[in-house]
This record gives sequence, C-alpha cells and structure tokens, in this order.
Amino acid sequence: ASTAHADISDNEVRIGYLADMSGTYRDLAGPGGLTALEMAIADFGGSVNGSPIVVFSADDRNSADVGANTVREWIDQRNVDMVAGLVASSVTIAVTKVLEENNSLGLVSGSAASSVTNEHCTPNHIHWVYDTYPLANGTAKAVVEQGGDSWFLLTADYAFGHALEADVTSVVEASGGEIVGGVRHPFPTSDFSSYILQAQGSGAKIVGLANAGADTVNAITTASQFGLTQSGQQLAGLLIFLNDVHALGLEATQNLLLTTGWYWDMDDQAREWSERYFEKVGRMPTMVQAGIYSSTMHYLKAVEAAGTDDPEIVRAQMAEEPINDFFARNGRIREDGRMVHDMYLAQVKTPEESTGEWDLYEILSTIPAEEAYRPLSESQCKLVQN
Amino acid sequence: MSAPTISTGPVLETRGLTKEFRGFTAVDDVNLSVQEGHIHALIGPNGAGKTTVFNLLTKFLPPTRGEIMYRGKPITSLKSNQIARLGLVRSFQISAVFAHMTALENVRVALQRQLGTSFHFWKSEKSLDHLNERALALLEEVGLREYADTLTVEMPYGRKRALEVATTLALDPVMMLLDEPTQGMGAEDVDRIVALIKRVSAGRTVLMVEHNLSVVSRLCDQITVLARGAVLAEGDYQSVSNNPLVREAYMGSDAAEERASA
Amino acid sequence: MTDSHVLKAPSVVAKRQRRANLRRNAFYLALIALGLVAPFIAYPVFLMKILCFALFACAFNLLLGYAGLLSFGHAAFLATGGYTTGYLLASYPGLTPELGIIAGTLVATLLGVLFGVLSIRRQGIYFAMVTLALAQLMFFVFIQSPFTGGEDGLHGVPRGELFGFISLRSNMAMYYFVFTIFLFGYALIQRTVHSPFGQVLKAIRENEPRAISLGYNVDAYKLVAFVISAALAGLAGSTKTVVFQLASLTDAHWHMSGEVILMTLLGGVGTLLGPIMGAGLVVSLQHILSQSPLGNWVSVMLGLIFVVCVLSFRSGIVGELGAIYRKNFK
Amino acid sequence: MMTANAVATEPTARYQSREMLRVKDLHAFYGESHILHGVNFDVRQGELVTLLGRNGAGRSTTLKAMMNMVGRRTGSIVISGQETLSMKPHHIPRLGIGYCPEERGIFASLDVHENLLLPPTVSSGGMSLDEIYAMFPNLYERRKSQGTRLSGGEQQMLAMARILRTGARILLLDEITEGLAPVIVQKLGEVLMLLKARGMTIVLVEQNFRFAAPLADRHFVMDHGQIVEEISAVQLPTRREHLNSMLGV
Amino acid sequence: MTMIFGVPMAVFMGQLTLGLVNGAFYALLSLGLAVIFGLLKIVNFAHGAQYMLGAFAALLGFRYLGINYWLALVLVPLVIGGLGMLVERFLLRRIAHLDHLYGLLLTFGLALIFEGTLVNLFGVSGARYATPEILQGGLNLGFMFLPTYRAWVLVAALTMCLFTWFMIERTRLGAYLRAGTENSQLMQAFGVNVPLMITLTYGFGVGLAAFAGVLAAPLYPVSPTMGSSLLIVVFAVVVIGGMGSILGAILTGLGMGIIEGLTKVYYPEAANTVIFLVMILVLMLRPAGLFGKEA
Ligand SMILES: Nc1ncnc2c1ncn2[C@@H]1O[C@H](COP(=O)(O)OP(=O)(O)OP(=O)(O)O)[C@@H](O)[C@H]1O
Ligand SMILES: Nc1ncnc2c1ncn2[C@@H]1O[C@H](COP(=O)(O)OP(=O)(O)OP(=O)(O)O)[C@@H](O)[C@H]1O
Ligand SMILES: [Mg+2]
Ligand SMILES: [Mg+2]
Repeated sequence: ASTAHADISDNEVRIGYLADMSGTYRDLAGPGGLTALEMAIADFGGSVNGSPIVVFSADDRNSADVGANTVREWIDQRNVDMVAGLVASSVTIAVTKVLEENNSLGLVSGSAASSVTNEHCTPNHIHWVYDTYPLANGTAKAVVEQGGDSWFLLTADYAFGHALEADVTSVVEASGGEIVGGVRHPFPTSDFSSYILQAQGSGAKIVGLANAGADTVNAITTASQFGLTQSGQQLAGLLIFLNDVHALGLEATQNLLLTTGWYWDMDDQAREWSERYFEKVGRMPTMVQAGIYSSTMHYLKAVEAAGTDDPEIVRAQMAEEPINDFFARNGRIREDGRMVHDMYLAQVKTPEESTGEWDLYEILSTIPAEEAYRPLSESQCKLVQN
Repeated sequence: MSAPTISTGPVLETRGLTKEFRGFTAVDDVNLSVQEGHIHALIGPNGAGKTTVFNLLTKFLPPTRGEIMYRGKPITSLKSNQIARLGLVRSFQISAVFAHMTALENVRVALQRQLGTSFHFWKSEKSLDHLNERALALLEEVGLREYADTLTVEMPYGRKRALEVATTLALDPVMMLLDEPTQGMGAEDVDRIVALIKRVSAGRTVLMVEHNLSVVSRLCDQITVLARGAVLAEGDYQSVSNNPLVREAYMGSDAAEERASA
Repeated sequence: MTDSHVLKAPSVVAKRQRRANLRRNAFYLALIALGLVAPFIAYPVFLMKILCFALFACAFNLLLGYAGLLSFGHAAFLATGGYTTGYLLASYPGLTPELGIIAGTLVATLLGVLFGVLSIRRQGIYFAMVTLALAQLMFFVFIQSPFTGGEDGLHGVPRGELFGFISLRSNMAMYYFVFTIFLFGYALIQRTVHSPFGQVLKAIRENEPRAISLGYNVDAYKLVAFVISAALAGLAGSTKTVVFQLASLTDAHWHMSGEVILMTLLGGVGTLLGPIMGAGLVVSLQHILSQSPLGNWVSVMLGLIFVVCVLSFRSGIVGELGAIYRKNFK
Repeated sequence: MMTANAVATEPTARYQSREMLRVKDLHAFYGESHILHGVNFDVRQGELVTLLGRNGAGRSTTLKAMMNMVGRRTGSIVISGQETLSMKPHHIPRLGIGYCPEERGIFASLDVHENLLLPPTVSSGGMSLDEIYAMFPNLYERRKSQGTRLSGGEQQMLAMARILRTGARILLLDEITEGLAPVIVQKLGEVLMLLKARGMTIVLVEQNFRFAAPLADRHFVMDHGQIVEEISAVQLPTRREHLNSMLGV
Repeated sequence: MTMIFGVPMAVFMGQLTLGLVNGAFYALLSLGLAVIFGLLKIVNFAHGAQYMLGAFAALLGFRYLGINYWLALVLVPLVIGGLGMLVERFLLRRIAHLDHLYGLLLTFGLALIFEGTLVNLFGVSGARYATPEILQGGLNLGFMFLPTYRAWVLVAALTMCLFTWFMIERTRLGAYLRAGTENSQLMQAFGVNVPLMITLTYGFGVGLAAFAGVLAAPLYPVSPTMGSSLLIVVFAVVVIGGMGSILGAILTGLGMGIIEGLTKVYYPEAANTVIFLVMILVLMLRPAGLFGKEA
C-alpha cells in the first residue's frame, strides 16, 4: 500500500465542510450535513489506502467573503484536498473561484443557482444535488399540464430570483401557458400580504414562488392566511425543501407541487439510510444532507481507485464512474461539472393523508436524468464546446 | 438700501429689530445704536429680551423683522461665524468654555483662527506653539496664569467667566458683546473683570448686558433699558437711573444705595 | 487659588508631556516592528483582514472619537471603495492595483462629500440615522445595479502587479503592500488629530456655539473630518477587495456599519490605538470561533464578549490600559 | 416638623428653638479631588444662615453634599434629628428639604407650568400656585413655553419658585439672585423674609452680600472647603471690615 | 373596474388597509423603542430580540404549558418585561452614567446572545403558531378579503398605543419620567426614586415589544431572526417621528405602513428602502423629525 500512500498529500485526505451552520440554510444543510459527511467517512472506513481522512468544518454565515477566506486559508494553511457542503449560491460562486485559482476540488451540494455549472462553471467543482433548472422545469411543466396555464410570479428581487423567473417563464410559455403578471419583492421580505393581494387581484390560476428559504415560507404562510387556495388559486413552490414544508406544516402547504432531487421515504434504500441518519440527528434528512453523503462517498471511492488525492485525477476518476446509490439514480458527471440524475415530481400530502411528522411528500413521477437538467447545448460554460 | 454713515458714527445699529417666538414677541421694534469706542450697557428686567438681542446681533437667532447695520453696511443676512469674523465677538450668559481643554488651549483655539491654518489637518500641532506666549499673556491679563495647564472643568465658576473673557480678547475684536460678564462672581472677581473690561475697551466698542448696577455705573458711557422687548429709556447712567419708569420697572428702590456704593 | 493641580507649574506639565511623547514613539516603533515580523508568525491573509478592518475602524474613530459624530453608514464607503476597485480591476486587466485602489478611494471620497453635505447639519442620533438611511440607499443601489453582481457579489478580482512589476499573488508581497497602506492611513489620522485642524475639531466637540462665536464655520470643519474619514474607509474597502479578490454585499450591509462601531467602542473611542485592538479582537474572534466546534455559537460568544467588555472595560481595552497606566505612573 | 411650625412663627422664639441641621466634620470628594475638608455648622429651626466665600470655596459643594449629590462623603449630616449620611438621595428631600441648585436645573422637556408642578410635595403647607404666580408674574406669562426657553433670570425664578410649592421646611438655596434684575432681587428678599416668618429654615449661598446681610441671622464664611468664620447678625456691624477682607471685596 | 393611478380601485384600497395593519405593527414596536429612547436615552438594540422573545414565549408557552393565546397576550409581556427589568437593573444601570453608545453596544450584545441561543436551540426555519379560533377566517370588505386576525392586530395595537401615549404625555408619572431622564440627580434631590422609575419604564418598553411579538406569532413564522430584520425599520420610524415623541412614533408607524404598502404596488423592489428615503427627506426639512422638539 505504501506506494499508493505516496500520492496522498501529507498522507491525509483532508476534507473541509463549509456551510451555513447558523443562518437561514441551517436546517437545509448545516450541522446535519456535517453529520452526513462524517457518516460517509465512517462507512468508508475512516481512511483511504491507510491515509486517515480528516475533516475541518466552518460556518460561512452566508457571507461570500467569510466563505472564500475560510477556504483560502484551508488551502494555504492546511492543504485541504476537497471542500464539501457549499450552500448559499453567492458563497459557492466565490469559493469555486478560489478553488479554481488554487486548483483544488469542491463538491457543491446545497446551492440552487444553475449558474454554478453554467456561466460560473470551473473544472474544480461538481454540482451534485439539484439546481433551479430542473426545479423550475419539472414543477412548471407538470403544473401547466394539469391545466394551470395562467401564472402570476412572486420573484425575489436578486440575480438568483431573476434567473429562476426566466427559467419558469420560458417553460410555462413553451408548454402552452402564459404569465399574466408578477411582482419582484425585495430580498428578504417578511410580510407578503400586499403581494398576495396583488396575486389574488391578477386572477391567475397559479401563483409561482420564484424565491427561496424564508421568503418562500413567508409567502406560503401569508397565502394561506388570505385564503388564496380557497379562492381557487394554486401555489407552485419552485424552490422549497423538506425542512420548509416541515416548518410550515401541512395545513399551509398541502397539495403544493414541487420538484425534488430525493426524498427520504422514496424507497427502501433511501429509507434505510435515512433511519440511520435520524438516529443521529433526530430529524429526517433533506436532499442536500443526503447528497453530501452521496458525493463524499463517491469522492472517497475515486481517491481510493486513483490512489491519489490530486484534484485533477480525482475529478476525472469521479466522472468515469456512473453514480447509482441510495441518493442518485442514473447519475453521471457532465463536463460542465453538473451531476445529472433522476429528479422527482412530488406533491405535499394533506394532513389527513400524512401518517407522521415527517410523512410529507407523495412522489408523483420521475423526471429522467437526461431531461431534467439544462442541456449542454444551451450551456455557456467555458468547459463545454459548442 | 444701506444708509450712508460717517465713520465716527455708530459701529452697530439696528432698525426695527423684532423677534417673535410663536406669537410671543421677545424683542419688539428695537432701534439700537452703539457709538464707536463706547461701553454700551443693555439693561432691563429679566426676560426683557437682552440675550435675545445678543442672539439676533450675532445671528444665533434669525430676526423676524428689522435690519442690523455694521459700520453702515447691512449684515442682517450673514452667518454667525461671518459676524465673528467681522470682529463682533460675543460671550455667553451661561458660561461657555471648552471644558476638557486646558485654559491655555481654550485661548489658543481662539488665537489660532487668524493663522488661517485651521483646516490644515496635515500640519503638526507644534505649528501652534508660537501662540502659547500670546495665550499666556492673555491669561495673565485676566489673572489665570497659574491655571494655564488646568482642565477647564476643574476651575471654579468665577474663573471660567474670566477665561471666557480672555478667549474673547484673543480674537482682538472690534466690538465685544458681553452677556452678564460678572454673573455669579465673587466681589474680588467682579472688580478684576471690571478693571479688565475698562482696560481692554480702549480702542474697542463694548456692548454688555449687566444686572450689577455698580458695574454698569462704573463702566458704561451709554445705557439702553429694555423692558418687555422694547426700549424703555436711553442715556447715561445718571439720566437713566433717575428715570422713574426705569426705577419702577427695573432698579427698584435701593438703586440709590447701589449708586452710592459705586 | 488652591487645588493641588492648579499649582502645577506649566513647565512640569510640559516635561511630563515630553516624556509621554518619547514613550509613545518608542511604543509605535515596537508596533511597526511587530507588524513587519507578524506575517512570519501568523497567516498573512488573516493579518491583512485585520489591517483592513483596523484601518476602517480608525477612519470611523476619527469621526466618532475626535469630531463627536456617530456615523451609522460607514459601510457605504467601505463597499463603494471595494466595488469600484473590484469592478475596475476585474474589467480592465491592464490596470495596476494601486491605481485601482486610488480610484476606489476617490469615489468613496466623493460619496463622502455627498453624504456629508446632506447629513452634517444634523445632530447626534439624527446624524447617525441620516447616515444610516443614506447607506441603506447605497445598499439598494448596489443590490440593483448589475456591475456589483448583486447577491452573488463581484468575484475573480485579480491582485495583479503593483506598479506593473511587483506581483501581489504571493500573500507575503500582498501583506507588506497592505501594511504600507495601513501605516499611511494611520499616520494621516494620527496627524489629523494632532493638527491645528484637530484642535478646532476638539473645540467644536466641547462647545459648538462657542466655537461658532469664535468665528469658526463648524459645519465646514465637521464636513472635512467626515470626508477624510469616508476616504480612509474607502481606502480600507478598496484594499480589502484587492486582498480577497472579491467584493460583496456584506460590506454594504448595515451590520458592517454596526460592526465597526463595536470594534471602535471595544478598543476605546477617541484613543488612537483602540480601533486597531478592537478590530483585531473582533476579527480574530469571528475567525477562531467560526472554525472551532463552537462554530454555531459565534454570535452568542461575540454577544457575551461585548456585554462583558461594556460592563468591565468601559472605556475600551486601550482606555482601560491607559487608566491603569495613569494610576501607576502619576 | 409640623409641631415646630407654630413656635417658629414667633421670631423671638428662634434662638431657643430646636436644631434642624447639624453638619459635623463633613468631607466631600469629586472622584479624586478632595473638596470639603471637615465642614462644621448647625442651623436652628426658623433660622436663615448664609454660606459666604470666594469662588471655589466649596459652598455649592456643601449643599450638594447635604443632598447626597457628590461623589463620596464622610462625617455626619443630621437633618431634623436624623443622620442622613447613609440615606439614599431620594429619601433626603422627604425630610422636608427643598434644594435650588446653582445651575438652576430647569427641565427642557417640560413647559414652565409642568416644571413648577414637578417636585413632589414633601409636606403640607407649601405655597399655592396662585401665590407663586402672583409673586413671579413673568412665569405666569411664559407658563406655556418650554422650560429652557426662558431667559436666564426667568429660569432662576422658576428654580426658586418650584420648591416653594413642595412645603419643604428647610431650603438650601444656591446663588438665587444670580443674574436677576434688582427689582426681582428685592422681591426675592421680601420672599425670604416671608418664608422666615413662616418658620422655614434657610441655608443661603450668596455672592451678593448686600442682599444677604439684612436677611441672615448668622453668616458662615467658607474657604478651601472649611468654615473659617462664624459671624452673627449682631456682630456684623463691628466685623464688617474683617469680613470684606476675607471675601476679597 | 375603476382604476386609481393605474391600479384597480380594489387593489388600491386593499393595499391601504394592509398598509394600515402593518403600520399598527410598526407603531407598536417603535412606540416601545421611543419610550425607551425618549425617556431613558437608551438606544435599545435588543428591541427586535425582545419582540422575538415575545413570539417565542407565546409559542413555547403553548407547546409545553398549554398557555393559550389570550393568556399569553397578558402573561408574556409581563414575563419578558420582567426579564427586561432584570437587564436594566443589573446591566444597563451599571453603565447609565456613560455615553449612550454603551447602552447601544450592550443591548446589541444581548440581542446577539438571545438570537444566537435560540438559533441553536430551534433553528431558523421558523415554527407556526396557530391563530386562535375566534380570530380565524376573514372579513369580506368588498374590495378585499381581510383575515380577521389582521383586523384584530390593528385594533389591539392601536389601543395599546393610545393607552401608552396617555400614560406618558398626560399623567404626572409621565412628567416625572421625562424630567428624570433629563437630570436624574436633581429629580432625586426632589425626592423621586428615579432608579426604580427607570427600571419600570424599561420593563414597560420591553413589555410592549413582547406584546407585539405575541401579536405577530400567528402572522409570521416564529423564528429567532424575526426581530433583527424589523429592528432597523422600526428605528427609522422612531427617528422620522422625532426621537422620544410618543405620538410621533405612533402616527409615523401608521403612515410608514401605508407608504410602504403603496410602494409595494408601484415600485415593489424599493419597498424595504422607501422608508429610508422618507427619513432623509423628513430630516432635511425637519431636523428633529416630524414631531420632535428642536433642542
Ligand atoms: N427660544 C425661545 N423660545 C421662546 N421664547 C423665548 C426663547 N428665547 C427667549 N424667549 C423668551 O423671550 C424673552 C426674552 O428672553 P431673554 O433671554 O432675551 O431675556 P433677558 O433679557 O436675557 O433676561 P435675563 O436678564 O434674565 O437673561 C423671555 O421671556 C424668554 O422666555
Ligand atoms: N464636578 C466637579 N468635579 C470636580 N471638581 C469640582 C466639581 N465641581 C466643583 N469642583 C471643585 O470644587 C471646588 C468647590 O466648588 P464649588 O462649586 O462648591 O465652589 P463654590 O464655593 O460654590 O463657588 P462658586 O459656586 O461661586 O464657583 C472648586 O474648586 C471646583 O473646582
Ligand atoms: Mg439673558
Ligand atoms: Mg457655587
């Protein structure tokens, strides 16, 4: 083994976990994500070819410069080989720039922005779990097909929201629906009553939420207070996660259509892992937390196979292997760094249907990996020739 | 609009000066005229409007109506600091010093202005040291030499007033407006200040508000009596103090005694 | 007249001052020496962060501590400097860093003039709030205008070559560049405080009406102080951007305006070294805590420390030390 | 104190009447600086005494010390039989003391009328508003305007007037004639006489000796934070020169 | 249907109504802040946190002690207000003699502590608090559907505001408070127990924040960060109204609610910013705010 040993820098595989540990995305990735990461390492055996696996973790406090600085220091001071986690898109984009400059490797699990593997793509990171494109696409298409052909969009007024808005608009129109109105609300907003009122005034069948996190949550709460659904309109959450639904409760979110990359209860494999996770954390895992496990595991296998932790080689090795685990189905890593895999259209259960605190989604259909994500033909990524 | 005036005429003149505070008229159509070189007293019962007149003359308050002329030129529209630059410098009724600076620094800040380097944030403080001599001299003049390096907060009230006068002098003003310079002073301080004012008034014009009649009688060439914001009487001490209106409104019966003691 | 302090002959005082000056100079030399060797001991990037914030805090302190003006909008200058420099360097590869920084500082200075003109006549808390409001407007501008990259921020700013031939890619080179900038800024403040201008500022702070009656146009003086402070804050921002190669909304957010107040108060308002200490302390804390197992408790820890400091080191670290010093040496 | 009331109105009774105030070996400090170095004096029921002295002698500080408004104090202050050195500041006035500070302390946030009504009554028998307004017509005129908008002198009147309402039986007055027009000063003289007649006990800090002389039963001369001389009204004519020299007149 | 400035009459009216509701909220919060600042000159940066604590207290009280909404509306302000008094008594009082900045710093620190702790205990995604039955559903105002609860908030908040205003501007106690904050030493020399008064006042201000918190619980997800986002807006309201002016805080609160509401229709992107624009304009024209007394 000693030969393989030689190629592992400082005889340790050093992984940095960077995520929002205390802010808005705490429940999406946060400490739970770190647990998932550690589970992966434990399951892998704690060492690669005899070189122990070491984890550093830090809170990026959703600040691009905190994130970037932390990673820069990890690389300068501690020769970290891989950075996992990475939630807020702004942080991710800043970090991946640092990774590229220092030729290191990042596995992005939390970020939503599809730009992470589009205009901001680098050869030094992989985007694992999901992005706005399939979320918008999946949901919007399905909704229009079910007859929701007139839309009113609530858009968070910043780059990310705008991108989401654009994605949805194109899909809705492509599938024969129309956007009858919309409003761009400041980010963040706590009181949505005024916007909901405008949505009600618009007479659209569907109110699409082109925002994220707390904004989405607040919007949905307010909508239910104003009896949006009673007055015959329907909400479409474009970027809503398990923890949001859990926090909002089924009363407010029932029947909401959404697209997800994974759901803890979607099959035995998923359940089996999730139970283990639940043991440790006391909450069911989000798709991001599951994705962190999955991506880390895939990384470690690649390091083992390649016998080195050299980023380029490992990156190549990872792309070699298709991904099929409890998390990803028909997964593969494209040259733009996007890990494409099957996505799922889900609907939030009604309180009646639900059998337990975490029994929240019903999976309606599967969106095949190759259709789900933005086709390379449309990519602006510098790594893609077209 | 400014009327022609002879150089020996009034330094400072007001025409129909009026100040109203929400309906209440504090200063009512006052025509004041201070002669060059005079020590001119503004007396009157409390609330007569004396301080307000000061505030108007130095533009700490905008007049409601009326005009202010300095050497025949209207200065009604100038700002406080511009007035000061013309050489009209005031003191305050409630003593005004720079509490956490030493007496020396207090005076020096005033001296510093003429240097014209006051905006030079790149120059060293030392560029001010050559002012110390002059500053100490001024302190000497008001008998505060030994307080030079004392923080002003720690000085007794009377001394603060003296320091204020010194600071005013530092500007070498054409005209000094002193609001109750002897207020709250012990007898010996009063005498010092009186002597001081006499001394420095040489070649200057002084307009002062004063309640201590012995001081007024000792110092002033001309007296204007305000009451309820309007001019009640004018003239030298004799004529004014004998004016029954004034006695009734201001001096009270023991004015005679006051004069005697003067 | 009597009290002991009154009888002190000026000469004695002067002598004491001279001794104090000597001691101060020695102290500064020691600090500079420390600054020079520091990067061999600690992680340069971390030190640079401290230096940038220290400069920022010093700039703020010039205003609060020496002009008695509490600005709650200084983030705007930090950010403006940062974004300008970042944008220029990113979009004009030819541009050398020092030029980029100068440009950033200039823009911040102009903004300072604008803010100053609008706010300087307001007193106390109202001044604080006007500056805050203006800063919030700037935040809005930053979030709306495309060149800042909005939420995502402005990334990939090249460090480039200083004067076109000294590469700053190495942290060491960068560090000494930043250290020089810091020393420049600090010296400027130091001098401003102990200048004729500084004297007038002090007078104004002590008793504004009196200063006016002495013929000083106080608003003008306040404005100058404000602009100097804004310029230096901008300088700090520009430098920071070059160091970290990115500019983000964090610098424009009002939390940043709050943070600089905390740094200054923590270190000691109106003391020349305080802000540096404060900045160092806050930055290190965030740094250490965010990497420790206590990661999630960063804000709680900071909170605790602020409370404790306010309760026990009232006049800031430096202030306290100063007090102890005076007790034992007078 | 009510009992004393009757007695006091009888002027001749004054000197036998009981002691209201005794200050023994009072030391006071402002932070580091030691201001009072063992002040000793006493005031009897219905008496009016003055504290004379040069600026900075420590007269105001003496009054402040009695109100527990200075930094640190040692010694003893007995007010109508009670040791007050250890009392909380807000308990002292309730012994029937009214204090009129040197710097007037008019409240900007209240109008003149509110300022007048502000001090809580400490015992019955205070003056009525009408009496007070009759005494100071300016105040009545300006009663609606903000306290600090008053003229310097008006503020002085207000500061004096408001404690007359509270029914305090002991008045500590610091430089009340400062900045007042002679007419008003005269008026105040009359007021003090009246108060004396009503059996009030008064400690008067004054610069204006001419004002104080005819009113006072005894004069205490302070210097460097100590009482250096006690002169009774009776001795005054003979001791005048001496006194003037001490006051530096 | 009829249009006003290019929006349907109905929507316009609706926005006005909602603006008023939010306004009532601002009013209540800025009132507490104004009381504390105006009277104690403490810039209470913990106000947002205390508001948040109010909401949390209601939530937890319900979860673990089964305390219902109405009881909470009474109890929580008392409890949190009491907590406030402790803070004043043992922390703020010790720095009362210092520059007000230190009060700001200390309360800011406290805010960090409260928030951070709750984040670690409950996360940030926020929990729901059920609207009491009686207040569920909504009223059809013809031009809009107004949730009953929001109507209730409007009523409750305004009542509380008026009560407070009366207490402070129209009672002797109020006069004591105002004077005590200006020159507490002299007030003590008049025989008023200023320290106690200050403690109670701070407690009251905090209580108001907590009250607002309970009112807010059913409206917004109860999360540790719910306060900090609001704090700065509320500050702005207080300033526009004129620091320390109780009436100013109330009226400005309502006014800003409406202005903000309309901005959300005509230029939603600026909804969070408009208040600062207003603030600048106001302070340009009236240096001490709309209702503030010029010093
Ligand atoms: N800013 C103000 N607002 C309202 N009224 C004012 C203001 N300033 C002064 N006054 C009123 O104007 C009148 C004149 O005030 P002023 O201070 O000029 O009196 P004065 O002659 O200086 O009296 P004194 O000798 O006691 O100082 C007073 O009745 C005072 O109450
Ligand atoms: N707050 C303070 N801090 C420090 N020293 C003080 C303070 N107030 C007064 N002093 C000092 O205490 C001494 C006595 O002051 P005090 O005010 O009692 O004098 P006074 O006899 O009342 O004379 P006057 O009031 O006319 O100045 C003075 O030397 C003064 O410098
Ligand atoms: Mg006056
Ligand atoms: Mg005194």
